[in-house]
Amino acid sequence: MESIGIIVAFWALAVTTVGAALGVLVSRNLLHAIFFLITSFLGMAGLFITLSADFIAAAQVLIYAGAISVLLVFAMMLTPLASRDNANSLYLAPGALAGLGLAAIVGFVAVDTPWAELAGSTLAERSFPDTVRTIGAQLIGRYVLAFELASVLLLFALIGAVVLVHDRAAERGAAAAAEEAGTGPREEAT
Amino acid sequence: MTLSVDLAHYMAVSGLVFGIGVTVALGKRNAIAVLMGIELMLNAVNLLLIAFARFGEAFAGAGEAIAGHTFVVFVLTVAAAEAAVVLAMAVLVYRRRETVELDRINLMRW
Amino acid sequence: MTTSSEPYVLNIGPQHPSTHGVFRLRVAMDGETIVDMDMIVGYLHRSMEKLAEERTYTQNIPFTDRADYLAAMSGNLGLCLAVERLAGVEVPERADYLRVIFAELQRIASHAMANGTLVSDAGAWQTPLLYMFREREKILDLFEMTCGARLTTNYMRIGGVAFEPPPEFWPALRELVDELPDRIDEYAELLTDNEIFLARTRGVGVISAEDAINGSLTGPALRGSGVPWDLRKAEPYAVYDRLDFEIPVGRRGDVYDRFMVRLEETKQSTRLIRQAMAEIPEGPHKTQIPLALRPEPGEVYGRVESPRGELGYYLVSDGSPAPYRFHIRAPSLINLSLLRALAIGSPLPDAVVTLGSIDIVVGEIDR
Amino acid sequence: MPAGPTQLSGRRVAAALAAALPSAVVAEHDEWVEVRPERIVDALRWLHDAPDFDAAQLSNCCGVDRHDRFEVVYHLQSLDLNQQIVVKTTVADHERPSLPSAYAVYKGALLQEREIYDLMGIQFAGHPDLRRLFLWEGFPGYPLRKDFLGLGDTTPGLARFPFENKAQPDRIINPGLRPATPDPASQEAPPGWRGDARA
Amino acid sequence: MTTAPASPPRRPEAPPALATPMARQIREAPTLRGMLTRAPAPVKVAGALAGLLFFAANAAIGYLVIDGRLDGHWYDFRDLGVAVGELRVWLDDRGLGPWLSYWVTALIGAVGILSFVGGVLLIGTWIERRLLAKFQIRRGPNRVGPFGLLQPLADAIKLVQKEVLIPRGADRILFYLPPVLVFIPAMLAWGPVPWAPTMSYLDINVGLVYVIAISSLSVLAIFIAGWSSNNHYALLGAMRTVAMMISYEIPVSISLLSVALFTGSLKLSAIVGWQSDHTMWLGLIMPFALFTFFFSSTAEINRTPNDIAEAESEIVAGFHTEYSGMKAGLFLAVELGNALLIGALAATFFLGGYTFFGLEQWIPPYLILAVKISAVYFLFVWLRGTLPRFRLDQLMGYAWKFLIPLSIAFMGVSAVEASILARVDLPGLLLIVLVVNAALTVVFVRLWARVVGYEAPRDEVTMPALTTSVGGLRAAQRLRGGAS
Repeated sequence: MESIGIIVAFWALAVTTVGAALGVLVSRNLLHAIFFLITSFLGMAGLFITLSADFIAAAQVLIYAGAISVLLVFAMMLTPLASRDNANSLYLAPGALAGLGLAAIVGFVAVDTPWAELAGSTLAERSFPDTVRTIGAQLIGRYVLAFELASVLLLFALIGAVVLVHDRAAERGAAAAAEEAGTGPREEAT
Repeated sequence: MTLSVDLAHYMAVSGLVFGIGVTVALGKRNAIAVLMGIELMLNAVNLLLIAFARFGEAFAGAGEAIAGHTFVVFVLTVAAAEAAVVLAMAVLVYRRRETVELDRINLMRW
Repeated sequence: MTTSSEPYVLNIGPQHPSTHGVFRLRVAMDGETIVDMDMIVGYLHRSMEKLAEERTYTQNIPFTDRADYLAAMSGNLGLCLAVERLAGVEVPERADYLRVIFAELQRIASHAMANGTLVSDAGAWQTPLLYMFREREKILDLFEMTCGARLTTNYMRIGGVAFEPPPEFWPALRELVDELPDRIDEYAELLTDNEIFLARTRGVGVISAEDAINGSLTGPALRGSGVPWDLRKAEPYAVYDRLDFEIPVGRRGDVYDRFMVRLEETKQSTRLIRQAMAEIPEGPHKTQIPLALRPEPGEVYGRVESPRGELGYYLVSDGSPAPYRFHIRAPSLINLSLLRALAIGSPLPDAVVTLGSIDIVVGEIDR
Repeated sequence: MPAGPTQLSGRRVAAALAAALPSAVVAEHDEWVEVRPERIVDALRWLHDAPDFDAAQLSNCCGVDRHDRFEVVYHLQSLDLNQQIVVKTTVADHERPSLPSAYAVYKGALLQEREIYDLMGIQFAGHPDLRRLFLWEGFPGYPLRKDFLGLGDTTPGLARFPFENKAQPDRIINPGLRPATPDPASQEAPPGWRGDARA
Repeated sequence: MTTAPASPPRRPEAPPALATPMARQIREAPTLRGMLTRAPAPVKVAGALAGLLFFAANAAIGYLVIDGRLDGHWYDFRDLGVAVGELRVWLDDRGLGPWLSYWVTALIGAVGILSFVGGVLLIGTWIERRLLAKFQIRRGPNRVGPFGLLQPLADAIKLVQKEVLIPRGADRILFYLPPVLVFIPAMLAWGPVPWAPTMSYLDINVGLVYVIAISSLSVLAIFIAGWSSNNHYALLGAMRTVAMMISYEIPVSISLLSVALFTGSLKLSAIVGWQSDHTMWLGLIMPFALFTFFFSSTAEINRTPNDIAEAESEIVAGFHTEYSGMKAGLFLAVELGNALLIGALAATFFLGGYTFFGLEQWIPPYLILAVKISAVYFLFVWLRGTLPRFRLDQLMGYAWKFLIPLSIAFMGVSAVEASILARVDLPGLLLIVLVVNAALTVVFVRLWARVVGYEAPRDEVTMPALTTSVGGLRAAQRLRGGAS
């Protein structure tokens, strides 16, 4: 769209997200990598906002930056003797090749496909729609089966995490994180 | 190019993040780093879903397009559950073998 | 919170809010629980026992102030009793009553300090401590009226006490004694039914009676674990045999019992002070002793019930004006004999509360 | 009479001890009973177990430097019978004094014997954790020994009241500390210290 | 017989020794009450007139607005949002492009929030210290400025000119970040809080989720602080904070979820509007949710009784042990700001926000909200001055075994009641729901306490036994037998 704000925001957020993701790749310290990852999550949430997906952005911040990153930190704390460096394995070169290939394919599709004819519209400036209600209605109505399956999956994840790490101390973190992740989809009940 | 942001830009960003995610997931030695790569890939997919939901309103009803958001919700759920289980497994493996490096975890008995 | 793989060493002290004084604990921790603990003292060591061998018995009285600087009167009293028994000095009756009054005042002040610091170790942000300081301040004002010093009251003398209290001392003491029981009930209702305080102190740092006796614990730490042992009744020293009071005895031996025993002992002390005020006779407050007191060669072990336990003085005289050997049996040090066994396996907050409930004074540990 | 009001007569204790443990009692006295150093633990254990002595608590334990020998004094307390027993023992060797530790009988001896070792240098054999208590490892000498300040072995306390004679005030010059006596039990952590246990 | 002399008895509080210069200074230090009472008469009259004028103007404007002769204009200072809206319209009319008006209004809102929070941070420490001093029969800061009002400023100056130490072996970059990072969530979360009907900076649809999400970010900054400062105390504090926040975000989310269930919206202004429409506080309808939110918030912002993350008697200062100078000052300021934020959120969600049963028509609603915030803040200070501290495992057990199950149960209850309220339209239904919820709260809590197996410790004998005979082990066994 022609409004400068969204464009500036998009470019800033895109650079932040991709740069932080690269930081995850190149940083030498695992903890630094985790914080780069969190930055990338937050930039991604900002991109969601530019796409007028407010609830998804909030859920992204809540679950990724709030829960999963803390889970990662916890896992790193629970493995104190493991190496804290972000070392590369032998598969770095093939992985980089595969990543570049995928990125190239997606980019090619993005550039090549005439979205203008298909979609016809670029970002039109308008206020946020009330997406929450719609998402909730869909979750309860049309995708209720998937919703139930997701809740069952969360339950299994909770139980599985607790059973796997059945240690008086470690149990706290994993179960907490699993339950924390569980609060995300519950928001749609509104 | 004109100063406008459309689907292609978002797709490009998502492709870049996905590629980096693939690289991290394949090229890192630490299980936690691998999980971080997987999370990056999931994020890229989320971005693509949201972008299509946003731009798809041109050729579909809003009720259809919002389905993208719903899918993202499911992706978030799955990601959270997966992270919990994977990290629990990482801690378990660490407790057995004092390491979380994947190419040292080479035998399947614990 | 970490897996049980790698204990790490935490240095608590010598500068730490909950080690009362310069007292260091090397604690090996596994997450929140304590795996091992080592006690490192001596930062305040002034080698009193060596210095005392070069000073006369009267000159040694100030050392007893500095040893247990929270219970200076009890320290003075212990040394004076020991020297009097060694040299056979007679003490006038009024001096005995004055000694009882001041020792019990000191006990109230010291117990107030101990309980207040214990509760603030449990996390109450200084409020109970300051409430208990209110009475302590008044008691210290009484000391200041009498002997000019608040903390290191060099008050007792061999053969009596140094000064006769001033006339305005008695009404002030009367007022204090009248208001003390209400204050103590105030603390009791502030803390004894507090769910959080109970949860923090119940069943924490339990010492069985057998361990307490065998570990040479004395004072509230011993009475808290159920052993009715109080030197004021076991071998009554000043005029304690003429005054009637009771020994509070805990039921479980946990931190809460030590706290309650101290709280109850303050009530008993008010009883004692009241009786002593009622029946204190007129008369001299001091007998004259030679400036250079030369006891017969011999040895004596005089002990009193200090607020922290059995405070003993083992004096060996060789006929010279200075003691040949001057040993202080410091309850604060000896009550720590079981600390390591208590701390191992308990979480860090419990260890902190347990240390606070044993009520150490580092000046007395190091001497 | 310097003896405490509840203190048992040393002669009675000595008689009982001699009856129970022959060749344990060296000398007896109105106030204390002196026990042979190598039998001290047996004597303490017997007094601890004997029902009519019931020395349940080691209320005080300290050492006295007698210039050529050390005396170690144990004040035992019976709480139930409310009586006090004083047991002494003499360590003849003044250079490397050693004594069996009473920790096996009384847990309360832990810190008191550490203090005696720190300040007087008496080695307590069998003590679980014999380290310097107040002073640091390798501190030169043992301060409570009479010859610590290099005063020679001829200063029984003060000769007279310090300021009786203004002409020659008594000043004690420290001629310097003797070199550090190597500590056989010189260690930073107590035995069984679990702090440095790397996985 | 005591030797009571002929001299008249004197109070022990004032022995001659207490007449020291310091004591006199403290006695003569100006206090707030003293200043107010000793003020000259014209000042009093002027102050009274000003207050009367203020309220009269409020009442007049409120009357005019309600009367309809005046729909909100810029001079309706009961709602500053109106003025900002007018300014925006005016700027748009000037045809300066949408940008200017957007940025101007955004800046006004941001500066407003920042100035409010900053000003309260300056005065808040003084208030807290004076209140604690009152609780602790002390006097508190009363030396700097009029009755110590400038004390926070002096502290800030002192902290600024202190040296900032970096411990050896610390991760320098990560060590510098946290004091700044903790500020960001603390400030962002103020966005959606509505101060008046149109006076809200960021009144988004998902305000509730936004608040939860933003508040879940501060844990990261705290963890960086603890991790990077290479100190066991700091690491312990960070671990405690992380574990506690993870555990206590769940009850907070669930309790706020029941709020959303009742009001049917995630928009904070809509939540406040629901409460003002029904002239009912949600805190009254769902007392357990209010309690859960409050208690969990104390855990999340490290206030007593849950300040185990910086328990000064165990781990010296927790995650900011190694921070010195203004960095530590920033941490303390953020702690205070979080307390205020929790006050604002609790007021908005549960205590009717800026409304007070129609009073908001007559006096500015933001004053009402400020009063509610300060009331909650006073509660925080009161707790800090009164209660001891929990232990970590006790706190965790409380969250997982007590708060979370009961919160879920009450969420179900409020879902049923919300559906009933949506279908049935009875005038007194809300009162019935209130009574039912109060009863249910008591019943559930008692039942669950029995299920969990909690017994009140005060049922046992706590007083020590009293005896007059000394003895040893046998006497102890005798006493124990007698006691039990």
